[in-house]
Amino acid sequence: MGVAYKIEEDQAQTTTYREALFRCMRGALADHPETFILGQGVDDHKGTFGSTVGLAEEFGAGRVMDSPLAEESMTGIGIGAALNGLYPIQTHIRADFALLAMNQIVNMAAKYKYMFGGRFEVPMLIRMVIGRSWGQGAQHSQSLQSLFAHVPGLTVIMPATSDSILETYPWIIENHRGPVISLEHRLLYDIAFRGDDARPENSPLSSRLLRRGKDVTIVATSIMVLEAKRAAEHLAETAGIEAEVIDLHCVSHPDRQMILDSVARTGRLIVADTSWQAYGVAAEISRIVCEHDPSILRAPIATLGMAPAPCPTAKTLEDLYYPTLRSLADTAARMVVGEEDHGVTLPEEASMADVYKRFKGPF
Amino acid sequence: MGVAYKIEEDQAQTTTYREALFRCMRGALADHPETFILGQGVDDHKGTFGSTVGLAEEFGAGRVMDSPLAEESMTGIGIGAALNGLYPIQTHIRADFALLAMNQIVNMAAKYKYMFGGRFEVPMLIRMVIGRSWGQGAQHSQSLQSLFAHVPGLTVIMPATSDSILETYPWIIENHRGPVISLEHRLLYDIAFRGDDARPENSPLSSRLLRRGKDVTIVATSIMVLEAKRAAEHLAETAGIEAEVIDLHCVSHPDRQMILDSVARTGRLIVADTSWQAYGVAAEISRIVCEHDPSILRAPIATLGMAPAPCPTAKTLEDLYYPTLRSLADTAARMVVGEEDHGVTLPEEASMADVYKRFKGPF
Amino acid sequence: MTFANPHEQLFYEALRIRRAEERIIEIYPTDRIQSPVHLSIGQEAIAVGVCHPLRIEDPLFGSYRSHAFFLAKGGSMRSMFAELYGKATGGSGGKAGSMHLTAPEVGFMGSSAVVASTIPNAVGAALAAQRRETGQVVVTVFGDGATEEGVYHESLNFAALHQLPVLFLCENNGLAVHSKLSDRQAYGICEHAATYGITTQRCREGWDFVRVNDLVGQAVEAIRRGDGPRFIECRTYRYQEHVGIGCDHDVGYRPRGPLEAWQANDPLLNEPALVEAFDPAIRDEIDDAVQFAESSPWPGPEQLLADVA
Amino acid sequence: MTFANPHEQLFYEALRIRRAEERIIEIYPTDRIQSPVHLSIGQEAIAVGVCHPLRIEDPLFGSYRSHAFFLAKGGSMRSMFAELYGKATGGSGGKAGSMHLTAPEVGFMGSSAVVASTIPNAVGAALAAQRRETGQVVVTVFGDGATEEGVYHESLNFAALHQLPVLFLCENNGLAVHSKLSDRQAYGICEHAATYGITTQRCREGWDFVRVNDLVGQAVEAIRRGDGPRFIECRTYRYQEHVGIGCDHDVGYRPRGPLEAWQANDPLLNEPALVEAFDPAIRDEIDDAVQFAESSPWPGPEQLLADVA
Ligand SMILES: Cc1ncc(C[n+]2csc(CCOP(=O)(O)OP(=O)(O)O)c2C)c(N)n1
Ligand SMILES: Cc1ncc(C[n+]2csc(CCOP(=O)(O)OP(=O)(O)O)c2C)c(N)n1
Ligand SMILES: [Mg+2]
Ligand SMILES: [Mg+2]
Repeated sequence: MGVAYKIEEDQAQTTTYREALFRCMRGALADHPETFILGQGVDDHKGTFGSTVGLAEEFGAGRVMDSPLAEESMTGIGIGAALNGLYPIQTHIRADFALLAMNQIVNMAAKYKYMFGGRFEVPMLIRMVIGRSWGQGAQHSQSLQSLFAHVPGLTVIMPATSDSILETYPWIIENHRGPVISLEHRLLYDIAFRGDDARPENSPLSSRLLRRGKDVTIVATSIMVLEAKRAAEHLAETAGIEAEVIDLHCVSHPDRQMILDSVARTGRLIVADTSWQAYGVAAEISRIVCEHDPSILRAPIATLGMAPAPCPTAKTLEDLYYPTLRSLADTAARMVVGEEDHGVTLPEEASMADVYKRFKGPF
Repeated sequence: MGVAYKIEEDQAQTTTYREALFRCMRGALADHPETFILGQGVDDHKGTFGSTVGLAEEFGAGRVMDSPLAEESMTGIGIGAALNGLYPIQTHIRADFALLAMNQIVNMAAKYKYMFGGRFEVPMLIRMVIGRSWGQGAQHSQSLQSLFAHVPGLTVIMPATSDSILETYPWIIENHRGPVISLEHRLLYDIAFRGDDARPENSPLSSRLLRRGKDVTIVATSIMVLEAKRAAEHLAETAGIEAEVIDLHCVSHPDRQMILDSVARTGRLIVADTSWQAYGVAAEISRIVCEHDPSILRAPIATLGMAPAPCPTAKTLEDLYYPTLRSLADTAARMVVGEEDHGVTLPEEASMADVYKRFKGPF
Repeated sequence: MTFANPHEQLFYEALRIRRAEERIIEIYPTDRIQSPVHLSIGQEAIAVGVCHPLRIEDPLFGSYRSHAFFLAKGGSMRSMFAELYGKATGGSGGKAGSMHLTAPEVGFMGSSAVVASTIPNAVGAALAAQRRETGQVVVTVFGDGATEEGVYHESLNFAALHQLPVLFLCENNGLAVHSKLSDRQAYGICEHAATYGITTQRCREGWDFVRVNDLVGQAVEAIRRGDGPRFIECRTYRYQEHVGIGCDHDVGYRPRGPLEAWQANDPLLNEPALVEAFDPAIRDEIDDAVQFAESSPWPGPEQLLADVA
Repeated sequence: MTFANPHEQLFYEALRIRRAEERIIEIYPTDRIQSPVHLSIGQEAIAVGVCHPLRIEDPLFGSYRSHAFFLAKGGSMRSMFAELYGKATGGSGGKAGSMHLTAPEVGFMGSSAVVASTIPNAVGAALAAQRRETGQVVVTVFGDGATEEGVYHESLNFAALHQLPVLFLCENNGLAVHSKLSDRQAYGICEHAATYGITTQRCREGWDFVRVNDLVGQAVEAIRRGDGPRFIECRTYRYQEHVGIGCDHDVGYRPRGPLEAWQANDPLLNEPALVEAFDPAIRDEIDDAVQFAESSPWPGPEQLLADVA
């Protein structure tokens, strides 16, 4: 069987993240009879933000199953179904709710293969949506990749573009025999991508070098990849600063060599992540560099992530809570110029801020 | 009210970790009528490995409550009780079981104060025991500090000695108005401590500089603090290598300045932790150094933790799975001498290995 | 405001809630309320019927759908609108929004956006009430969907085991988002709860605030006497969409018939004289609250990291 | 081995389990089994009564207390002892120990040291069986304590909702570690399970493998016919301490009376002729298995990072 869906050859054509998800969900059901989707509301008219809409009608309620409100058992049921020949695709409309399933994810899914000496496999895909903006608040906004990536046995990805999804999901479903957790960003759903990013050479479960640059390396995750690309373009145009941009993508299994090579070239590192920084992605990237050779860093690294607090709902606070295109560009300029007062014109927030502003729910 | 229990003035006297825990539990009940202990088997004849034994008889079933097997609700009940005037002390005989309570810990306890603009406080202590050795296996051996320390709103400690407990627990119960998670190490319970470590100057919720040394800094957690001290003494005696040892203790709020000052002096850093390394303590310490000034590192850092796998039960594999006194001393010697072939005599495993060997359960 | 009888008083309270939510609907398109809202329009009678028999110091825990209970328990209209606007004068200083209303000064303890997650908190508060002999009755309000979560089972068991002073109040609107109850539950809510040894009662006339008030009043009295936990399931009907301000009887997941049947019983739609009598005062209160919210300051940057640990 | 009747066959199976665990008790002080063991001595009749009516391909999920079910389902004695010894020839290559026995070749799927955590896995396997029309009946075995966990409620609901081919088998020994059932549960296990619309049966004579076998046989047949899930609660009695090899009727949490009453009914203690007839063959099998375990190699270092993801 070939990969179910390929990126459109026509580069001019664009695909939204939502469309990419939908095509992968549909492709999984069409091409792999053992797959089924299990999640709250996957069969309703909104269809998990459009990513499963109409699929219950097309493939039947047995393939696209609404679930009770019961995250722990749904995950456990997914595991059991995987052990007996099915391939479950599970959905959490907010990653926050997956905290109710931590026992099944960490104690069971992550360990079933190893604990029994390789006698079982638990192939499954767990989709979790990261909420942001417009008053999501403390319990609808968490970006929990670090909790999962800490645990051996789990593969954790954060698709940043439609391409990432189209390359990775069908590949996982066809080739990967363990549990994969994918953190999708709610604010990416409406964004259309041109699909001209470099494709990973081997397994899509690794990192992606998206832009070459000699001055600073930006390692980013999820929606921060977009900000990093925009910041890099802005800095190149306005100040001749060339940032190298790496989409970490597989946060549990980053491409260490790609990161180290890049930092060795640029000497400067910024990590831009969607979560808190303590014990987070910036920490892990720092470890990779420090264990290898900290002398490749010509300056302290800079890190961007959520403020160290639960997420507040007031717009004024939410705006301070998240890193932005502007703070990222500012950080990079400061680092490369070497002064607080770097003189580089900062971008207006326009583009992405517009995206965030347009987001008004529903969840 | 003063601190309920002080460290014995008589330095010759020793106190086991278990005794320290017991004294703190008893002290909490005796001195603070609002406290109560809630956990599985806290009132039985084994009394949570001896730390609560006899307390139900002394203080009554209402103060020392056995709980059903229901981790999520027990945590939620603790939170609710805290909101209405009690101080709950909760126990998990294995940290692994706390994964069932992640929603209440992360979505509720950690956020209740901030989410409601400071109008509530959730003072509570959640004790979790880390299992190790003698076939505990994949689900009775996890050391989950990083999962909790990633989340703002939680204070996470890992007492490494009897002193740590005696200094910290009464202080927390008396002074700290938020949720604290304490990871106790099962293999420390039987170890007697002399109680001559330096005491933290202000709040006990910080790190401890346990040993001065000019050659290498070892930042350690929990039982690895003991290994670090033993390794340091061995290296000093046999090779004149002087290691500085920092007990990280409060992994959610480490003393950054203490770590940075130490590494600035020694130029070399080893992090020895009880868990997996990805997104773990070594990662977080690396971030602290990298964000401040990576040039204080004269060599790549070395990190010790569990192998990146679930924990196997076979003794031969378990021995490889965990870092040891020997691997720690070896790492330090290699780093300071600067060669693989460092010529330093390594310690026999005798002392701690004996402790581990003597451990035969029960859980 | 004085009332001729309990019916009028409860009517007033319910109307006050409906008008407040209708005002939210009006304001929403301006994007000044940047917060997902779960409206209780159609369900107000339960909130007022439940809260009326309670004392101020009786703690009540709610969910993301809590405007009604917040107001019925005595939360201030100004506090609520300011919180919806994300202003510093909101009940949670603008950090909470619609899904996390609170008013501890009147015993409205907290509301969580994670389904079922405040149920054990209420049980814990009841444990504290019992231990500290405060005389409080604690109330936990949750939807039919919440009963599917494991923590619900654990919470019923613990409350029954220790005979805690807690009232479990299930607002059964037959839906969880767009999913029908029969597609989610194999058990009968009351039959199931009764197996924990908890006295359960079902109220099919969830529009009838007086009936809810009477049922709850008796239950609360029993609980306060020390009879242990009680369980009440109220059937009700949500008029608007699950989240947001729209109607959604046209999108295919539910028919209009039951809506019309429910509305035919809804006192707020069928007693125009009372509506006319009460509307002016209510409008004034809401105008004032909106004005207050509009003119209140945003929380300052110093709030970002305040009150974390 | 041929048997005169089902009683003899089941007796043999049960005795085989008891002798195996008694051998564990003998070996334990030598520290060659470095693994926490939860013995089923006293409870064997359930395992053999449950497994006998099952087909090899019927998946069964157990807990940390699974020696009995592992053997009854057809797991190999050698595989078990080698696993207890942590040897490469163990069922899980020495990575699992006593708490995580498995034998997928005979449908013994997995066993978890986290209470109740395999219950939803069994329900999921039943979902797969239904969807794939494999004709399998899935069995989940759990203790009385496991029914207190939230996931149990969720699992019963889902299985009943979708009428899945799964047998819920509760081994009720009245204890969770040292805690009495009445200190933990406000509900009756069968009454509670019945509210999910699941046909439940209680077996008070958990020592009687023939009775268990008959009950389970009927239930399995019904399930295989497509009648949906079934629930059986078997009363039973644990002779040894919760974990470890000792007896603990002297430490104060439980009286000796019920032990003696149970033992008076225990066929393995009351039919010396059968014991005498069967012991030699059983001893040979166990000797062989222990010898196998002793002489098997340890897993090599390459196993440390094998089979992680
Ligand atoms: C643990 C969890 N799972 C899923 C959701 C998403 N969600 C929000 S409301 C809701 C439906 C709840 O239904 P019910 O309890 O009946 O309350 P209602 O909205 O009908 O008042 C769901 C599934 C959530 N917030 N929390
Ligand atoms: C989730 C979880 N909580 C607590 C424990 C500790 N524990 C191990 S066995 C046990 C008792 C289980 O009782 P029951 O389900 O009746 O089974 P039994 O041991 O009696 O066979 C407990 C509390 C655990 N292993 N997992
Ligand atoms: Mg509902
Ligand atoms: Mg039991």
